[in-house]
This record gives sequence, structure tokens and C-alpha cells, in this order.
Amino acid sequence: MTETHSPTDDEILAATPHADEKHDNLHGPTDKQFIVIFVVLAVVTSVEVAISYADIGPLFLPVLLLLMVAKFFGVVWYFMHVKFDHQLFGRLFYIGLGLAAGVYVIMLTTFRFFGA
Amino acid sequence: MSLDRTPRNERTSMQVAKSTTTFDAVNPGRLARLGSVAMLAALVAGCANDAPQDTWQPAGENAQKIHDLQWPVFLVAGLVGVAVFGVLFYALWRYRDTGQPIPKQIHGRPKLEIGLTILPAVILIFVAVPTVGTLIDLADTDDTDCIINVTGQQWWWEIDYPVQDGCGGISEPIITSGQMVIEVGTNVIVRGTSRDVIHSWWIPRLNGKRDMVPGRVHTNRLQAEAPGIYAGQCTEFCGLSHANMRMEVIAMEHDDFEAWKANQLEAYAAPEPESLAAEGESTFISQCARCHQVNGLENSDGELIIARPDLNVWSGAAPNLTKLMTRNTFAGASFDLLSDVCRPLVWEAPSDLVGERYNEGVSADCLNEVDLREWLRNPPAKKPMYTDPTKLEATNGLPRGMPFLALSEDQIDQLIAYLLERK
Amino acid sequence: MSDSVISDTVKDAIDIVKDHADDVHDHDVHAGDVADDHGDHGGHHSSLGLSNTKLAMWLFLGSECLLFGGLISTYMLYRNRHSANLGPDQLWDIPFTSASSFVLLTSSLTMVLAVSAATRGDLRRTKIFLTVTALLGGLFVAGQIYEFTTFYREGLGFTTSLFSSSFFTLTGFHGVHVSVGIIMLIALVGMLSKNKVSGDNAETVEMVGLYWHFVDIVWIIIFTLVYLIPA
Amino acid sequence: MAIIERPADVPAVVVPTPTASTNFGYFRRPVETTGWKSWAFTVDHKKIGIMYGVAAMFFFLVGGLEAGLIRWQLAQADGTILSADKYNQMFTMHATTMVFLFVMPMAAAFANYFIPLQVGARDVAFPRLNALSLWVFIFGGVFLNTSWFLGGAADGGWFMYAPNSSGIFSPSNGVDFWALGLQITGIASLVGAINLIVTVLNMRAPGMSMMRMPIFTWMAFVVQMLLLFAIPVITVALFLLMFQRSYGATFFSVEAGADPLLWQHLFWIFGHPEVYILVLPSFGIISEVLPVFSRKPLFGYPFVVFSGAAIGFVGWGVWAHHMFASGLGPVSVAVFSVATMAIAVPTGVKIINWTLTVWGGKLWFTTAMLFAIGLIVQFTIGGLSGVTHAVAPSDTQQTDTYYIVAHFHYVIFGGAVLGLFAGFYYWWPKVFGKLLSETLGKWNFWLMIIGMNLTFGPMHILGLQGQPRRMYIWTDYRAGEGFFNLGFWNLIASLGTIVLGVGIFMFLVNVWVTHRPGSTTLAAPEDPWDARSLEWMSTSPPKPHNYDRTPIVHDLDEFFHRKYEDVGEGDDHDYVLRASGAEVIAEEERNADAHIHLPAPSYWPIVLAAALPIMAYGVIYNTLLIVAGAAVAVMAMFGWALEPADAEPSDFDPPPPEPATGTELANV
Ligand code: HEA
Ligand code: HEA
Ligand code: HEC
Ligand code: CUA
Ligand SMILES: [Cu+2]
Repeated sequence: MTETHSPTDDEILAATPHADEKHDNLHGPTDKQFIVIFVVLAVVTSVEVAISYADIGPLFLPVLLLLMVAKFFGVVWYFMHVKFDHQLFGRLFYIGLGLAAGVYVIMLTTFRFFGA
Repeated sequence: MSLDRTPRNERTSMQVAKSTTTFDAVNPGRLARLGSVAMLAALVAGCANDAPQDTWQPAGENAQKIHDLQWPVFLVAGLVGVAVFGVLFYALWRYRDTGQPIPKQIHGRPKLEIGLTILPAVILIFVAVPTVGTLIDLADTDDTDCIINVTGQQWWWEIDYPVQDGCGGISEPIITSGQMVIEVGTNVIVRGTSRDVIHSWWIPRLNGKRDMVPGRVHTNRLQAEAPGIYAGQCTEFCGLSHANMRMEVIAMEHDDFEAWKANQLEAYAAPEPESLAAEGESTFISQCARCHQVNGLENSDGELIIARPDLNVWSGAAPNLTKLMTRNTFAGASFDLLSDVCRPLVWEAPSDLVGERYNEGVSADCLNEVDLREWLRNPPAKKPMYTDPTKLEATNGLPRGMPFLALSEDQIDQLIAYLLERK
Repeated sequence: MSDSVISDTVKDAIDIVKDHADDVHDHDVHAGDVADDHGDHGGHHSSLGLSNTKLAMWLFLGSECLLFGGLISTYMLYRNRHSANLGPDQLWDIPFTSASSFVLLTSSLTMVLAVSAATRGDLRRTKIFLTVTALLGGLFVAGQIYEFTTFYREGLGFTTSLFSSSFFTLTGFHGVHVSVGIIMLIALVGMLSKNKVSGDNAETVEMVGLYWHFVDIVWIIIFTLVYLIPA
Repeated sequence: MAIIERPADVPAVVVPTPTASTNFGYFRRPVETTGWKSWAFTVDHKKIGIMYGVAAMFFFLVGGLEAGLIRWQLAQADGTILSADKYNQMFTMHATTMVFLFVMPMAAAFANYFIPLQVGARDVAFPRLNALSLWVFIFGGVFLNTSWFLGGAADGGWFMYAPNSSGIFSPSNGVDFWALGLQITGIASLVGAINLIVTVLNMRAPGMSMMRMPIFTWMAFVVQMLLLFAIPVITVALFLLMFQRSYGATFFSVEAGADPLLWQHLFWIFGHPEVYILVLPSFGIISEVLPVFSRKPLFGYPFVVFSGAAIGFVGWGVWAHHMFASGLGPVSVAVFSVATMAIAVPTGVKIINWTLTVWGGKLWFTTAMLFAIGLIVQFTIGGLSGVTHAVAPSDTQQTDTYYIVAHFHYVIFGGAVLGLFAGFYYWWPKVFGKLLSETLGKWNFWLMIIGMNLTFGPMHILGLQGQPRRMYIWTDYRAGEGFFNLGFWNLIASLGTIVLGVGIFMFLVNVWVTHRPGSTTLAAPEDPWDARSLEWMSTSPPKPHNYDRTPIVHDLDEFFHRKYEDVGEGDDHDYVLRASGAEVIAEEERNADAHIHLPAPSYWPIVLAAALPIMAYGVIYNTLLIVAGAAVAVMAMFGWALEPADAEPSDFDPPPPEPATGTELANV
């Protein structure tokens, strides 16, 4: 490539989204699907509660956390539309979520090293 | 110890050599580089009679380890600076506007960029490795010879030697304040905590600092190569008189240390009856003994008097005055107990005489009466403390520090006479 | 040094980091002359073709993660620091809390149905579902108040122990968020009835919905970490 | 429950009912274009930016006055200018003022003014929220400083370590003011951050891809992301502190089993990103200034962009380097020590790219350029001492000494503040249409540089000689006698402050000389510096609607490419001037868009902002005030929400004159 390619006005405008192209999320789940998702989430919740009463040994914590995460993302992906929306929305949220998880987990970990 | 210091030294000097060569390509100012080394040397050499808290004059193993790490790091940092400034200033001069045409519109050179990104990373690896090494090294406290507890409170340090085989054997607890006495060459471990807010224990020439946090016990190792008085300072902001919360470590030879210990545990000697000091004793009992412990002090019924600072001071402690005159500073090591004339005899004593002179304590001739008097007359005026009765709502009326006691000059005379015998 | 290097650099750079831009465009052009979400006349552009308010809401929620993260961590650190008989193990009433969790989860469903109705332009159903959501939210808050009073009667005040302070702070913050959500829902119903919503109805409902679901997912975490996992 | 069954693909289009635009409630919209109302109720990002700047400058003088008193006290041993108590308040408020009320808002001033211009937008995404941010900040700052007159300011140091900050150890209301005041200014930052991020993401002119964005916008964008995520962390900490002090909680009471290190973690998780919040805007500014006065594009634009982002990101993983002496345990310390060193890499990338920008250029040493170069030099010194702190074992000898004070003043003053001054000189003609005097500017620069090195340079020595920070006095006993004695260097540092103060004073003189009534300073040419980026493609000062027509962007350095044509063949790029800046701007003016709609002013932002300090006083003095403040806030929010989207002329009070230029007022 020898020539710098500076796009022309027309090229730019052509590549520009138009008002009517506005990303709308009509294509999310149907109401019926929402209800199915809700039922699943409700079931997971019951399982969680059940586990908290049952004794499943060392698996207890990981399983419970896993279910929690599953529920969390169930709501985020479907009810909050992240799965169907423009990816940017989800990403902005995940940055915050990831930072929060990372920073606070490290913080709590350092409390374990005391006394050394 | 020396065993493991040697290889590290080698490593650091290697690292210096390496980084120097790396910069040859970029750095036109060879002279400048030499200059910086010379400046550094001057810096090190110039420290001869500098401030007692100089962090570049280690006087013990732990501080030495830190120093062995820090000076090469400073050197690397200095060299990087010189390199950057060399290039920058050269460019500023070389490309000043002399009527040249508009320069080529160069947007970047990815390869050069990547190279110049990696270079600092490499330098930093050479810094990081010895850092972690030293950290691990310093954390190793297996060879402890002596345990001393310190407790910070607003605004002084309590120092106590628990019963132990270490420190050459301690049979009964020794409690003192402001000045810690140790034996040369022994590995002391300071176990510290606090009774109120966070303080920080720091004897620069012996080791880096360590915060002393209420509710936790943190440790700090000390070892002094030679006898001497090593100054320290509380370095975590701890409120009003943070600036006046100092301390000293006195390192002395074995025999002196033993003598010091023996003296600390000597039984109480009541003042000569009818003497000024005896009057002082009763004043002390009526005015001071509710806060200050003097071991062995008895009331007129012959019962031992136990001070209850926990009922009278917010932090729950006041300095133990049993052997006040064996220390030579007071009130958070803020003021001298020794007069200007006598002070240098101890503080500037030749290394082999430090212990001996220190153990002489404070005699009537040597007492710095001015400061002590002022202290007794009105402590919060001498050292800012939180004692104004109208402002103690938050602490249920308990002062933080020593309150104003409205002593008469006569009482002060008596007290000074009495305190002079506490040695 | 050629300009091609420049543009290559730029392109490389873009590739390396996969700037979110690549979701939107072919070349690195993704600006737009799109009317903004409030439907005014070309004064503002929307370079991504996205709604400003929605971006803002997601950013806000991302930020809230660090708020609740901090409160949850404080609780996790202090949850064992209480007097012998006033700790989680003695106080929790898991069936009750499960029920209120369920209520909140249901409110998320009604919320999403409200949004879905709003996108279809079905104003009547939107208002119904919003009202139901608000009621369920109210039920949840009522449950929380009940729970707090029970604890209080058993001797657990805000200042009783570190555990109690951090517990009440965490759940209190959540409760306040729910309450704010309820106010928003009710206000929204009112504004929809009076046709006073500035901007697009469906989008406004969606915004309140996002907030509401967020409050729900925070509770999902609280429910598991605080209630189900024993101290 | 009724389940709604309806085919999803029926495009049930909502007919957007145009909202009734009759005025709502009692208040009609303000419309003044002159007088104080035109400022108090404006939503114009440029006016807001200027107000941010003026307020921040005021607080700079306040913070500088406090610094002056500190240095006066420390000029000799056992200083007697300030009592211990006053001194403690002084350095606490000095730091708080400088960080939260000067550097952050001054950066916000630049961001507010220039982000919309640089991305080719008419305003920010949410103009009313923008006004809210401004007023919340101003009221918060004033609130914070009223503590001086209400029983004393906060006295716990700017990091306000627990438990020294709790009611027992700091019984005056100072810390309450501090906690609540920062809570309030935090709201300002958070709202501003959301607003500006959306603006950058979504309001760019056609063709302005992320990688064609001017670098200042990029850096400001990273800063807003940092704010977005850092503010809530200190919010948590401040809430805990407030509950501790005002409502009896025991989050930091050791007697109750609390761990005081919790505060430290929360504070520094916020605090370390905060220091990059302070410095990155200035990095952005000088990345604009250096290319312009080198007549060369920024070297390695993508590297500079990504290193900025990397600094922002890595900055989240190093907070515990402020706690090396806190007793974290060797493992944590090692991890954080190494992570901290890693930050020097992306920062180095910036220094290197700036140097290479200058390299091969045609340098024009204006005052702005001098400040930019000053930043490179001074910041590098501070950064390198930062690396010496990162070496954890060494840091245990350095922490809480003046060596640290030296480090951070070099990075903050030498980094952030010099950058802001570069920005003042560079953009002054853009904002006010007049050039500041270059002669006075050079005095300003050199006095500041000499002053800052005299002030902060000796602090390296002081610190390494063991002088701890935050001490209202130092003593002769610990001063030493040799070349490095504390007495001499403390004195130099204090004298240096005078030089520094005079230097800063020169700036005020310069502004006065330029703008005083009857000043002979001529209007600046439209393009005084032969600048490169988009914001210069508007008039100076810009029109209320910024651009006459929405620019279409083809290149990074759009304005440069419109002025200069590449006449080279193949790989040879020779640029010749095709049109002057003024001509380019005139061309835009000829093709102006008609019917430009601008957001309408509003009363609600300032009203809502005023509610916050009322509530804060309530927390300290009387719960009833909280209720009153909350009532005002709720009222303002409803007023805000109900303010119609479209502002018809009848909405205004009084109705605006017929638009003459095709500029209409409309709400966003
Ligand atoms: C603008 C604000 C700012 C900035 C940018 C920085 C930047 C850095 N800071 Fe600083 N810092 C503060 C503000 C800032 N700091 C403040 C306010 C405090 C004190 C808070 C308080 O206690 O009150 C503090 C305290 C502080 C400490 C704690 C000290 C202590 O209290 O014990 C540490 C420790 O690691 C540290 C490290 C660093 C490092 C490694 C960087 C790095 O980002 C620097 C990187 C830059 C360079 C290194 C120079 C350029 C690079 C090159 C030329 C490349 C080549 C370099 C090498 C190979 C080394 N800082
Ligand atoms: C943005 C941040 C910022 C800025 C710009 C400054 C600017 C300055 N700072 Fe500060 N400082 C901090 C942030 C900052 N500082 C922080 C975070 C701390 C730590 C606090 C803590 O420990 O809690 C600190 C602490 C601190 C200390 C240590 C106090 C102590 O530990 O006991 C000192 C001491 O010298 C100091 C001095 C100065 C000086 C002389 C300036 C100068 O640059 C100020 C220059 C400005 C002016 C002088 C005003 C403008 C000029 C005029 C009004 C003209 C007339 C004036 C004169 C002729 C004097 N600062
Ligand atoms: C209410 C408690 C209280 C009373 C009563 C009190 N003191 Fe003190 N005293 C303190 C405290 C607390 C300190 C530590 C102050 C500091 O250094 O910050 C102190 C410090 C001292 C010191 C310095 C000790 C050292 O080792 O540094 C001396 C000497 C002293 N007091 C003497 C006296 C005398 C004599 C009296 C009686 C007339 C007295 N005090 C009464 C609380 C008290
Ligand atoms: Cu104790 Cu500072
Ligand atoms: Cu930091």
C-alpha cells in the first residue's frame, strides 16, 4: 500500500448508520420464552435453597456459587437483553463487574496473609 | 548472613553493568553518566555527620539488606533519567526552529516502539528479582535472640521485655518507655501493637518501618552492628502530637546490657525520710500514682500501689516511671532529661563507651530541669495533647495524654527530687 | 517513512485490541448523523446508532457493581464478628427469605413483560405490568422491613456488632435501591397515563427495567452469599 | 396471570406522540443569554467548562495558600505559625482541596469544553446532567470549606486512616464535613463521567472513528472510565465512615473487632486509580501540544492511546503499594511490588513517544510548549522516584517521609499541574479569543519550574534523611549537620514556595493584562498555532452551536489535512499549505447547517445540586434538614423529569426573540 487512503465524504456518510437503522431489540425472546426462563430461574433458586439444607460435602460452596452465577447471567442475558442487544452495553457492564470481582477478591485475600 | 549477601551484591552489580551497556546506544552523554555516578558517590560519602535518621546509613543487618537493594535501584533510576533527558534535550536543541521546512509527517515506527516498550520492561525485571529476594530474606525471622514488645499509644511508645530466655535471660518483665535498650549483634524481634490508632515503628538505621495496628501484632526485626543511640520516629499519622512521638534504640555491649537489665529490676528504694524526695513521694502518690506505675511504691499502710491508667487515660496506659532517670529523654522521646552540657557525653560518646555512659543515668547535676519543670507545670502546653476537659465528651472525659494538674512550684520541686531517685 | 506505515499501524492497533468499534462497521468509520434518542432534529449525532440513555444506564450499572461489591466485601469480612448468639446462623429464616427472593425474581419477570408490552406499543399492558412489578417490589421491601424488625426484636440493632452493621448496611442499601425503583415505576405509570414521558415510551420503560433487573441480580448474589452460605 | 400471546413480528410501531410543550408547573425556562442567569442556568458545555475552570482556579489559590502556610511553618525548626491542630487541618485540607477541588475539576473543565468540540458534537450527551455536575461540585467544594468556620476542618490527613478518623480521635465535625463533602463531589464526578463517556462513544461526528479521535479526548475518556469505577469504591468507604461517626456503627472500631486495614484497602483501591485520574488529562493535553509545536503528528498515536488505557487498567492492581508497611505479609507485598513496577512500562511508552514526537520536528518554543516539555522532565523525575518506592523493602525506609512527598509533588505538580498550564496557554485563544502574553508566559513558566524544583527537590533529601511527613514541627536534634542537614533544605523548600507562588501569580497577572478593561491585546487569529485537531476548525471562541456544519472527519489530525495537501509521489510525502485555518473555517461557515437545535437552559440542575449540601448539613446538625433537603431534591427531580422534551418558544420566560441566524433553541 503506497497511497494513504483517506475516505471521501460520501464513503463516510455511506458507512454511517441512519436514523431508521437504529438498533432496536425487537428480536429478543418472546413473552412465552421469558416465562420459561423465569421458571428455570425459579427452579434454580429452589435447588439452591434445597442444597443449603442438604449436606453435599465439599461440593457445597462451588455448586452454590455456580448456581448463583448461572442465575445472575440468566437475568443479565435474557431479562436485561444483553444477549440480543448491541454488545457494547454488555461489555461496559462486564468491565465494572470484572473489576469489582477482581479487586474485591484480591482485597479479601490479602486479609488472609496477615500475621506473617 | 554474609554468606547470602555476597551473591546478591554480585547480582546487583551485574545488573548495573547490563543496564549501562543497554543505554550506550541511546545515550550520547557519557560524561553525564559518569557525573551521576560521581554525584551518587558524593551522596554516599557526604552522609558522614548527617541527620540521625538518615536512611542511607545502615547500622545493622536488616537496614543493610535494604540498602544493598536500594542503592542499585536508585542508580538504575538515575541512569534512566539521564538517558531520557539526554535524548530529550539533545532533540530540543537539535530540532529547534532554524527555518527548516515542515518536517516529514512521521506517525510512528512500530518496531522501534515495541523495542522501546520492551526495554523498560527488561530493566524492571532486573529490579523486580532482587526486590522479591530481599523481601523473602527480610521476612525470615527464625534466628531471633530476643523478643521485645512495643505498644504505641497517643503519643509515646511503651516498651516491655517479657520474661524469656532470650535477651540473655529476662526473669521479671521490664517495662519502660520511649527508649529501647538492646545488645549489640543480637537479633531482636519487636512485636508491636497499639492501644488506640495506628502508629508506625521506625528506626531508620536499623530497619524499615512497620505499622503498629490496634488489634494486630506486627513484627519488626532490629539488629545493630555497633553500640550507639539510634533515633526513630513514629511515622504513621496518629493525631495531634504525631510529630512528638519519637523513640530511640540504644545498642550496647553485652556487659553493659546485663548491667542495664540488673538495674531495671532492682528493688524500690524509698527516699530518705523527711527529705524533699520523701515529700515528693507523697505528692507523687496523691497526684501521679493513679496513672503512673512506680514498681515497689507503697502507700502509708504498706500496700503496693498499683496505678490504674486504664481508668484515667483513654489509651489505658501511662509511662512506667520506676526507672525514669535511666532513660535520657521523656514524653515520647521529645525532650531531653539530660542538660545540654551532659547530653553530648552520652550521645556523642565513642562507640565503646556508649553503654557505660548511658547506664549512668541522669544525675541531679545533669538533669535538664527546665523541660521537666515545664512538663510538670503544664504538660499540654509543652506537647500538644488532647486533655482539655471541655472537649472530652467523646472519650467519656478521659484525656489522651497527660493533663494539666495545677501543681504548685513547691510540689514540682518535691516531685523532681523524687523522680531524680528513680534510677 | 511512509504514510502507509501510519495507516497500517493504526489498523494493526485496532486489530490488536479489538476496539468495540468492530461491532459496528466495516471500515473504521462508525459515526452517524442519526437523530438522537429524544427525536430531535439532527442536532446531535449518534455514532454508534445506540441510545444515549441506554448507554448511560449501563455505565451506571457497571459503576454500581463496585458499590455493591464493596458493601458485600465488607460484609464478607465481618460476617463472623458478632456475639455468640446473634449471628447469621441464629437469625436467618431461610424459608422466609427464599419467599421474598422469589417475589423479587417474579417482579423481574413482570418487568420484562412490561418492557415487551411497551415495545409493542401496548400501553395498557405496560402499565399493568409496571404496577404489578411495583407491587411485588413493595412486597419485597415489606418483607425486608419485617425481617429487620424481627432481627431487631431478637436483639440485633444496627450497632450491635460488626456483623449487624455490615449486614444492615448491605441489605439496607439494596432496600433503598428497590424503593427508588418502586418510586420510578409508580412515577412511570403516572407519566405514561398522562402522556408526560419525555422521549420514547418504550425506551423509558426499558431503562427502568434495566435498573430493576440490576437490583434483582444484586439480590441474587446477596441471597446466596449472605443467606445460603453459612458463616 | 394473563399471558400475552401476540406474534412477535407484528411491528407494532409506537407513534411517538409529540409531548405537550406547554410550560410545566410554575417555572418557565430561563432564556437569558447575558447576565448571571445565562451562566447559572446554562447547559452549554462551553460555559460550564469555563465555570468549572474558574471555580477550580479559585480552589487552587485556596489550596496554595494552605500549602504556603505549611511551608512557612516548616521553614525553621519548631515552627510557631500554626498550632499542631491547625497544621493537621491544613495539610488535610491542602491535599483534599488540591486533589478534589483543583486538579479533578480543572481536568473536568478541559474535558467539558473540548471533548464535544474534538469529537465534532454540538454538546455533550446530557447537557442538563452536565450542569448538574458543575453545581454539585461547586456546592460540594464550598460545603467542604465551610468546616473551617464551623469548629475546624478535617484533621486526619487526606487518606483519613481509620481509626484515627473516628469520633473518639477526631471529635470535631471536620471529618464529617470531609466525608460528606467528598461524597457530594463524588456525585459530580460520577455523573460527569457517565455523561462524557456517552458523549465520546456516541456523539462523534461522521467519520470520527475511535482511532481518529484527538488524543486528549482519548485520555479524558480513559479518565472518565476510571472515575466511573473508582468513585463508587470511595463512596462505600465514606458511607462506612459516616455510619461510624454519625450513627454509631463500628466498622473501624478495633474494640468491636474491626480491622482498620479495611479502610486502607477501600481508600487505596480508589486512591491509586485516582492518581492516574489526576495525571492522564494532562498527558492528553501535552500530547496535543507537542505535535502542534513540533509540526509533526504525535509519534505512535496508537501506542499512546493504548498505553493510556493500559495505565488505567493496570492502575487497578497496585493499590497496596501504599500499604507496604501496613503488615500485609510478604506474599501480598511481593505481588503488589512487582505489579507496581509494571506500570512504569506503559508510562515509559508515553515518555518515549513524546520524545520521539519532538525528535525530527521543527520546534516552536511557545509557553504552552515549554510547559509540555516541563511536564516530560518533571514527571519523569517523579515517576522514577515512584519506581524506587515500588521496591517494597526500600519503601519501608521511604514511606511516610518527605521522599514520598517529593515523589507525588513531582508527578502531580510536575505532571498534572504543568500539563494543565500547558492547556491554559494552548487553548486560551480558542476559549477566549485572545492570546495570553508570551513574555509573561515565559516568566510564568520559568518561575514555576525553578520554584517547583526548589520546593520539592529538597524534599528528596529531607525524606532520605529521615524527615517524616505530616509533622507540624521538626526538631534540630534530628536535623543533622552535614551538607544534607534538614534545616537548610527545609528553608530552601519554603523559599522555593515563594518563587513558585510568584510564578503562579504571573499567570493571574497574564490573564488580567490580557482581559482587563481597556486591554490592548488584539483578538487572536483563528488558528494561531497552526493546529492540527478538530476543535480548531471552529471559530474562536466557538459559536454556541460549535460547528456551523457538522464536520465530516477523514483523518486523525483532520484540521491539518484540510489545510495541507500531500503533493508527494509514492512514499514521499510533501505537504504544502493549501488553505489557511481561517479559510477552512470560513468555508465551513459558508456551508452552515440551517436549523440547528440547541439544548434549552434549565433551572433544575442548580436546584437539585443545592439540595445536597442541605442534606449534608442535616447529617451533621439536624435530621430535619435532611428531610428538607430531600424534599427539594425530589421536587427538582420531578421537575426535571417532567420538563418537556421539546421546548417551544412559549416555554421560555420571557419568550426568546425570533431566531435570526437559524439557530433555534430546543431541548435535548
Ligand atoms: C499524579 C499522580 C501520581 C502518579 C502518576 C504516580 C505514579 C507512580 N507512583 Fe505514586 N503516588 C502519588 C501520586 C502519583 N503517583 C501520590 C499522591 C502518592 C502518595 C499518597 C499519600 O500517601 O498521600 C503516591 C505514592 C506512591 C507510592 C507509595 C509510597 C508510600 O507511601 O510508601 C508508591 C509505591 O510504589 C508509588 C509508586 C508510583 C509508581 C511506580 C508510579 C508510576 O506510574 C510512575 C511511572 C513513570 C516512570 C517510571 C517515569 C517514566 C518512564 C520511563 C522513562 C521508562 C523507563 C523507566 C524505567 C525502566 C524505570 N507512588
Ligand atoms: C494536586 C495536588 C497537590 C498540589 C498541586 C500540591 C501543591 C503543593 N503542595 Fe502539596 N500535598 C498534596 C497534593 C498537592 N500539593 C497531597 C495529596 C499531600 C499529602 C497530604 C497528607 O499527607 O494528607 C500534600 C502535602 C504537602 C506537604 C506535606 C505536609 C506534611 O506532610 O506535613 C507539603 C509541604 O511542603 C506540601 C506543599 C505543597 C506546595 C508548596 C505546593 C505548591 O505547588 C502550591 C503552589 C500554589 C500556590 C503557592 C498558590 C497560588 C499562588 C498564589 C496565590 C500567589 C501568591 C502566593 C505566594 C507568594 C506564596 N504539600
Ligand atoms: C491522668 C493521667 C496522668 C497523671 C495523673 C499524671 N500523668 Fe504523667 N503522663 C501521663 C501520660 C499519658 C504520659 C505520656 C505522655 C506522652 O508522652 O505523650 C505521661 C508522661 C509523663 C512523663 C514522661 C514519661 C516518659 O517516660 O516519657 C513524666 C516524667 C510524667 N508523666 C510525670 C508525671 C508526674 C510527676 C505526675 C504527677 C504529678 C504525673 N505524671 C501525673 C499521664 C498522667
Ligand atoms: Cu504515633 Cu504517629
Ligand atoms: Cu499509588
